[in-house]
Amino acid sequence: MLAALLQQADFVRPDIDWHALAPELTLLAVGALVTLIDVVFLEKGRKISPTIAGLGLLTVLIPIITLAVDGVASNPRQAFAGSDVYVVDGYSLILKALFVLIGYMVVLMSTDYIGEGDYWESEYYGMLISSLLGMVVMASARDLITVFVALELLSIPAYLMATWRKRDIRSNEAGLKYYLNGVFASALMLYGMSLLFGVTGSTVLSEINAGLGDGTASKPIVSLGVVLVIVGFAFKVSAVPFHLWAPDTYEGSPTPVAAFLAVAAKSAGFVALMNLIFVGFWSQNEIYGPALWILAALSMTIGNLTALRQENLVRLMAYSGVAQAGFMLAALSVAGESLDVAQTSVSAVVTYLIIYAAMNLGAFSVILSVSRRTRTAHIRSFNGLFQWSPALAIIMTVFLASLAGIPPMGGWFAKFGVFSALIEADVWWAYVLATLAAVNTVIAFGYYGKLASRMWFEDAPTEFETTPIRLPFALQSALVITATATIAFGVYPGMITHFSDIDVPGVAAAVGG
Amino acid sequence: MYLVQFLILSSVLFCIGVYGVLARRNAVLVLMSIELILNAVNINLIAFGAFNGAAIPAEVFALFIIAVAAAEVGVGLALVLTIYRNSKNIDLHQVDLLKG
Amino acid sequence: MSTTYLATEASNLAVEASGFFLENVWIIPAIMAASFVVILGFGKRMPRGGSEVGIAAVAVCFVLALLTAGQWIGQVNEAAACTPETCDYIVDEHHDAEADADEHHDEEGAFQVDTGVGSSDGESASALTAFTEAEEGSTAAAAKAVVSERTWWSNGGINFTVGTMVDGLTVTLLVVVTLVSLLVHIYSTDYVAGDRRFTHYFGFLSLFTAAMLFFVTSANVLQMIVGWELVGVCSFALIGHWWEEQPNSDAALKAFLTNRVGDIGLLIGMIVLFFASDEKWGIIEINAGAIEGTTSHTLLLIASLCLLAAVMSKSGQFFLHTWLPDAMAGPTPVSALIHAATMVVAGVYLIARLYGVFFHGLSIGGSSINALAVIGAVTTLVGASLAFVQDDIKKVLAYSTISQLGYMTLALGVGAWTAAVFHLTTHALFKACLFLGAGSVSHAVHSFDMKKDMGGMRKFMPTTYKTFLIGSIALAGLPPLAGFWSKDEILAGTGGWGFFEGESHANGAYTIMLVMGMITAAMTAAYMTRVMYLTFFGEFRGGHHDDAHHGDPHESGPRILWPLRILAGLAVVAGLMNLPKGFLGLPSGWTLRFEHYVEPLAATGYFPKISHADPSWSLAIFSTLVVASAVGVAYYYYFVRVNAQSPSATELVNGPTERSRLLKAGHTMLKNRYYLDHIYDGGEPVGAAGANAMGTIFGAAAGLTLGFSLDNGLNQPFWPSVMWGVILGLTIFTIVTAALRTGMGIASVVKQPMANAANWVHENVIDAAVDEVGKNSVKTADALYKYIDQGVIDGSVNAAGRGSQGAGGELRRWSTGKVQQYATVMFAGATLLAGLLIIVI
Amino acid sequence: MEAFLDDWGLTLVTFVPLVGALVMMATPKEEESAHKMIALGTSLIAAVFGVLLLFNFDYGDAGALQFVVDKEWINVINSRYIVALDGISLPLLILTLGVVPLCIIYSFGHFPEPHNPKAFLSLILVLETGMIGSFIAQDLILFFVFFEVVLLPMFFLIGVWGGDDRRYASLKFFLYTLFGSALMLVSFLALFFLADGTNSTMAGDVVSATERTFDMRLLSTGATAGIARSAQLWVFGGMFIGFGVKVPMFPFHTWLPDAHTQAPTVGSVILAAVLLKLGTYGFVRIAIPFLPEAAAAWAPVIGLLAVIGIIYGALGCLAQTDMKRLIAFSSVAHMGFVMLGISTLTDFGINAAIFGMVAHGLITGMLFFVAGSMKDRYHTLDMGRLGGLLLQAPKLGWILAFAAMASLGLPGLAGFWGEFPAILASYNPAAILNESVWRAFMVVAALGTVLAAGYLLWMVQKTAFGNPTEEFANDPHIRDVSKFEWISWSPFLVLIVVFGFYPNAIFNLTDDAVIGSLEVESVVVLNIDGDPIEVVNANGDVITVANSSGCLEQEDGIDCFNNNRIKAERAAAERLASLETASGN
Repeated sequence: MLAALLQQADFVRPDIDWHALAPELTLLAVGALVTLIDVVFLEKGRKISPTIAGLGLLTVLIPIITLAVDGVASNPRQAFAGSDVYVVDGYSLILKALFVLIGYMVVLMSTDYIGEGDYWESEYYGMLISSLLGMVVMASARDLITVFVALELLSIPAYLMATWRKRDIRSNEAGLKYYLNGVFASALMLYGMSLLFGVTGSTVLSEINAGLGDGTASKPIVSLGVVLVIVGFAFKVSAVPFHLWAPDTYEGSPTPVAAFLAVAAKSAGFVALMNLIFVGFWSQNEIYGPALWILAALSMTIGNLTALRQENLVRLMAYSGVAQAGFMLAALSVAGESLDVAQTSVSAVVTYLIIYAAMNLGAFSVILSVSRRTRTAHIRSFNGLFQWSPALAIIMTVFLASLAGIPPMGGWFAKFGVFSALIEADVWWAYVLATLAAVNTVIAFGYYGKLASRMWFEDAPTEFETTPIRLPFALQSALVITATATIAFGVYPGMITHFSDIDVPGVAAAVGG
Repeated sequence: MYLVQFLILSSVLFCIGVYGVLARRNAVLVLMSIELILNAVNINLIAFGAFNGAAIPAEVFALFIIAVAAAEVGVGLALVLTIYRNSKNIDLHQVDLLKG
Repeated sequence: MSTTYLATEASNLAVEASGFFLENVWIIPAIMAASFVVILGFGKRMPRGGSEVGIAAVAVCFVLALLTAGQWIGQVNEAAACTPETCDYIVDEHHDAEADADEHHDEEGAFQVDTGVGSSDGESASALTAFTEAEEGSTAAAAKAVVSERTWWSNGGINFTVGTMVDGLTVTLLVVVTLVSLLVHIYSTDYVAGDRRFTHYFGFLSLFTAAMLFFVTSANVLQMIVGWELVGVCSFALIGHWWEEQPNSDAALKAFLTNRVGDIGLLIGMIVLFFASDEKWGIIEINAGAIEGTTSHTLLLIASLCLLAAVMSKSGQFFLHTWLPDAMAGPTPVSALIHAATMVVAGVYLIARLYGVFFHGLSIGGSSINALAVIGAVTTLVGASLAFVQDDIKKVLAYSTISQLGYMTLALGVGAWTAAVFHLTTHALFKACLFLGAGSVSHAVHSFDMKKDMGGMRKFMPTTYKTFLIGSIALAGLPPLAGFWSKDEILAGTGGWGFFEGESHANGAYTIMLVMGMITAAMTAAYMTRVMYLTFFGEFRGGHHDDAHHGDPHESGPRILWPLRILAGLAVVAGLMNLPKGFLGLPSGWTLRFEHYVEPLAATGYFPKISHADPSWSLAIFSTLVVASAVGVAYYYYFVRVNAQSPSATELVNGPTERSRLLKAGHTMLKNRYYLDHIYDGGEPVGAAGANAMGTIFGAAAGLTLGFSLDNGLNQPFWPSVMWGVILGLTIFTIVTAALRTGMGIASVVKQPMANAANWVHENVIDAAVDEVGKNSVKTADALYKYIDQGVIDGSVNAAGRGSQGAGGELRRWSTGKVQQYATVMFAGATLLAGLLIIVI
Repeated sequence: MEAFLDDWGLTLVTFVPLVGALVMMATPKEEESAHKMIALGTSLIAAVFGVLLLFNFDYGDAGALQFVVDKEWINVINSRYIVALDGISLPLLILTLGVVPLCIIYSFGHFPEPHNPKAFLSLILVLETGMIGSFIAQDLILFFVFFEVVLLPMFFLIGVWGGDDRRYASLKFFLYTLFGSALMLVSFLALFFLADGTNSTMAGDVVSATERTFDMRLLSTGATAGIARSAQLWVFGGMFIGFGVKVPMFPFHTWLPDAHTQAPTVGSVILAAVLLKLGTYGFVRIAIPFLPEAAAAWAPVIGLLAVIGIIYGALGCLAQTDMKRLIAFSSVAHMGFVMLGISTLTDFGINAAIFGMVAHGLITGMLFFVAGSMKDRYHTLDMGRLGGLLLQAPKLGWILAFAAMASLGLPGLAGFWGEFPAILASYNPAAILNESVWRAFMVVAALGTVLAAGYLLWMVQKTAFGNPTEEFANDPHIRDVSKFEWISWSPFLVLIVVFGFYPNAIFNLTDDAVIGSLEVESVVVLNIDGDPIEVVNANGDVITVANSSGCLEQEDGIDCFNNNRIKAERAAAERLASLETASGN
């Protein structure tokens, strides 16, 4: 039956480049292993599942490294011979590595949180790894179907992780909000995809680009399609006005999950957006350019302004994340001006993602650490932190400074890249956006600085014990790693640019080299 | 048969779905409305595929959507159930502890 | 550094002067500076609190100054005996010795400026002609100033030098300053003995002397600025010596700030000169440029007017003189040294030093009126009239000083250069004598109030009395004491007497100045008679404090009396230094010695060609008669009438001003010092500064504006002209306001008595006009700070912050927590975005 | 030793304090004396290296960059670790190296609440690294990084150890500066993309002269020649705000009084002595040499704001009742003189400005020290309540009076040489500027000197003269200058006098460097085909004409210009022509 069907479809299985797929397969295996451990060892497996998950994630780096050594950066590989559906190149590889490392950091952050909270562990890590798998796939996805599948693969486990504290109604609410908004956004995106498929007759992004570029397609439909697809991912990166779920979800979900959503899910959204822009919509600059410009301007401004008045640190970080996403969108909004600018903005966004991951995970780690004592994420709980836990205060200051973009912490270089792309574009709207971005860095310091001044300038609160906080090893490691990375990236940005200075995905092929 | 007839059908479905998502207070009805949107997408895809001579990718895409939608609804119902267990209520307007 | 300052006229004949002391005169101020450092550092640990260091230093300086003077006289004599064959001389063309000069300069810091030496062998013929054609009466070659310079700082590739310039004027001041300073030092050891800040006092005396000497030996105007400001600070510190009392520190502040107002003029004037003379600071270069005519006349005029503002403040010329009487808050020896003999003549010295600039800038020659002469004449009259009504003996002397400084300015204004410098010298001697005498008296009675606490002092203090009497006669200008000779020269120098007697060879015909000078001479004689009577005659009116330990006043000790004796002696003989030409048939080697040695000749290139007025017997006799009759009237009034009418020996009768309404009004006005202080004072010194500043701003700005505009042919682009417009507009506003109010008030002025008028003018015209613009700069500042800075600028910044916070609060409400509203926003966003793009594209 | 200094001297000077800060972080908080010694020690080590550099500096060649280190840093944007020292940087570097140890010594005797020497001193050391780095960086991005590094430590110094309103003040300080520096960064980037490093006359001498460059050496020597005038104006505008906020120029000044008033004494001193100089240094080192044409267009604005600042700052002072706030406002006025000097665009004015920076650093720093010590003694700086300082603490009072005299520009003390030459320079601004305008500025600035005397003497009178108020008449806390105070103050006092008497100590250093920075280098003019036809110098004079084979005869032989060097475009020639026309008028 199946054979007959295949024959009817004239289907020949393409050659599969197993090496190119090795990271995904390894990740899959790790996920399976973690789930199996639970099945086999039951309660006894609880203790080791985070370790297995963590080690497993590090193992995934091995095929990534071998691929890098193999030179995919200069010589992209097609996972399925002759098809642009799934491509492993320098761009996707660095992002895969980033996702895996983010996953590892989240494992470090989660170990004690999940372990102490009497939650299911192996399922948690299983979900985490599934979601990561979706992201890793997303990095290489060059086809609407693959993009869709990757998106759902990364989203569905995330909905569940957000609801992980299932007896806590706030966590339930967080998950529900994320879920409903998420599926609605997916549905809109799918509608857009269907339109794009309709006008081009293909689901492969490079072919869509060709189809859109030949000028035969109906402009309004193309515009609607492109916008709806962008909206789908703008939701993922929590760009204004598609950001409202983020603060609620982050606040309600377990803090490590919030960090995961804020960093990994957002990065995945950007990866998808870049895939679409540089491969699928490259010829449609007049559509995605203004759309992203508007989203960027709104996200930066509204994200920062709203953050000024937040009293819950997680919500504050959520709005801060909205604003940071606005910065990255700003770089993307001018990417279509020329290939040079595209090059700069891809580098800028990837650099931004890496630095953002380090500093944001770090900030969430500190919040997690402090709330271990205070049991709240209210901004007041940070009062006088410098007096009673100076190390945490200093580390948090590093992250805040980095988020605000103050050298020598990494954040400055991230913002620098964005400015650099905007100015290289050399068009007036880019300069306007650059000025707006400059103003926004100032507004942003309004709340970062206020938090810093709470930690340093205020007296310690009295409602809980103010002795130095002792942290479990995993959390300590997370803090040290993120802080070191944040400072090192800022002092010697060459560390990142070595990796992030990659070719624009697919464009070379799309514009004919 | 014209393509536009299918497109009109799908857009009507889409609109109904969107209305349902935005207006119904019952979480389960919202889930169903989302299914309507997804079905609008499927109709679009199949119709475009048929008229463009690209039937196979269209059908594959539609199949994936159906499968994934099933998984999504499963998760969705699970979430609704949990909420119901904790608050005895699935009115979405009551779910607003987190805000501001 | 090129040195093409020597004029090109055929009569240029100058001799290089040299000599150890002339070249190394920097040692003198350096010794005093070192003395200051030593006193400050170790004075308190010394047996006599550091005074011994100061005295020793200044004594050494005095000796050095005398040696320098001697050497200079030798140089001048040598030059005078010089013929083209026997000595080096210069016939200066626009010689191209610049390279030569640079070489000199690079080789060693100290070099002779006369770079043309020996470079003109081929032109001896013309030199010979020049020699014979040299000015009548002086076949002598000119001795050139000795200049030694070193690099001080460099900027924009230009090296600026620091150095000394010594010529007759310099050595005069060197001797005067060190002499008076030495005497004051000695005097002070007694006068301020036991003061809690004895050491500080001597430290500042040393610093002042150093600064003053630095000022007079300056080779360039930049150094002059430095010295000028430094003496100002020392004056500030010494006026405020007893700063525990608010009035003293107020007086100090007032002095300093008033001087600062003048300093605006100094800075701008010097800057204008610097650029006008092709980026040169050197006094010689600047003067030479002005004399040769290479410097733009407009710029010279602007510069001299600006500098005049500085002179007005430093040398107490009307209307910036008000600080000087207040400065009497300082210890009396300080008043003698700083506020009579030396610092206050800095302005006069400045004009004398830059005479080329003033002479040509203000076109002194061949005229009958100019700013300098007018300011001088007005000052001299105002000062003398105000001296009449003072009860405080020091204030009388202070106003007298103002008056005499006006005399000097007047002299410079009419071209009588030597007369001015000569008067400066003699005045320093007799006025120091008078001040120290007043100090001696007050030391005895612990007061300065002549009416309340003095009287009959000649019995208690015979030596002080005698010296004071000599000083008074010298000041009054009765022959043969010093004041007579110098005053007479000034009066002759006005050229105004030529009106009666024909050609006088003066620079112009300044008849008005002559008249005003004459009136002043009479008034001077009269008020000094008054002082003599009130202080030394009649019965002793003091002692009512009934301090047991004071008892009767007694004569001061030797450290006070010897300086008095010396100064009195000098006041007697100093006039003989410059006997008029042909006086009693004396040979030329006996007359005009001061002029001969002090006044530079035009041949040096840095001094303008001025004419010298012929002395006049008739004028001398007339002025002596005027003075004598003034003395006589005053004597009759005080010694005869007042003495007779006084109800008791220790109580004075009311003066005529108490009885005649008109006289009383005048008296009131004088008592109020023409109300000038009220205009300046906003109640406190800062207010004074503010009002002064505002008044000066508009004057200066308008003047400068006009000047610059003219210089630029009024060819202004748009926005500078807007600025000018604003400045001019404000000026005009001021003037119009004043005029309107004056107009409205004319009627009442006619009706009302003088005093009310004066008061009215004060309140409604000057005060209103000046104050309406900047009544009180503190108030302006307060308003500016409150409304503009904190209100507008800071306010807008804070408002931006508050606005952001507010927006944040508003935006926060978007997040309602209702999931479907989120979805609605999302869908609306998507629709709007898509709709927008569909429509646009 | 010399080779070592050449390679490592500047790097060590910069980072030794940072190392000290790290060591302190590793040391337990309780070891207070150890912290004090480490802080003082490291800052002294840095100072010793500074002195070594001072001795090894080639004064004959003060206009050239010395001790150059040029290493790779961020390759992807051609940003390099380039540090070097010339006559402009040296005085400011030494000022910084001197001020910091003195501040540390001072702090030993006056730890502000809430104490914590560990944090306080390590922040100062971090601050030192940032300040030094800014003065020696020769790469725009490196400069930017160091420029920003100073922000956070100062933010915390004010915020933790400051006065009652410290949170507001510190945040305000930070936000202002951040705003300026964000725009400044945008301008730097615009330069990066618009300029062409290979156009520079130094292109041959620099290791990697790429088209897009942040290398300040290239950007100041012709790399910016091809930028369109309108773009230059915008770029300059961005830098103007960035540096102007830091200076601070009117109307960006309102952060300063708050920051100064609230900051702890040492913070105020460092802020006044060094931090404000970063802004003016930026103008002198970056904005003007890079974009001379735009500078000429902006100069009237700079000059106008400068004189407004002079008068405005002075009037602001007169309105104050708090002594520290008064001194803070006086900074606005004094920096106005510095900016006035800069606005003339002449070597004369800019030299004056640099002198003014150093002088203001010493004098206002000294005033803040005194104010801080008075606050320690009286616990208030309300001038209405003070008085009679000279009676209770005569030495302190005399030092106050001395510093006030220096601040009001008394000749013979350092302040004069910043003020007077600036006024002088504005009589005769650069040829392309309208001299009437600057002469008007000159008059207003001269007026400012009177007001300066007014408010400073008023302050001295209120605080030092008279008799002590009853409140403090018998207060035993009011003692005279202490040991720590003497040690930390005497260098300030001595230098104020030394520079006053011998200004050449600084002018001599800066003069060559400033002249060099203002020179428009000669430019090769090409014909339409891109062949060189002649070389034109800064005055628009033709130096060399190409011979028939297209070769230019240069001093060092015939140069046929290989293609790499033929980069100068017609725009450059036109620009020179326009400059020539402008200066011709």
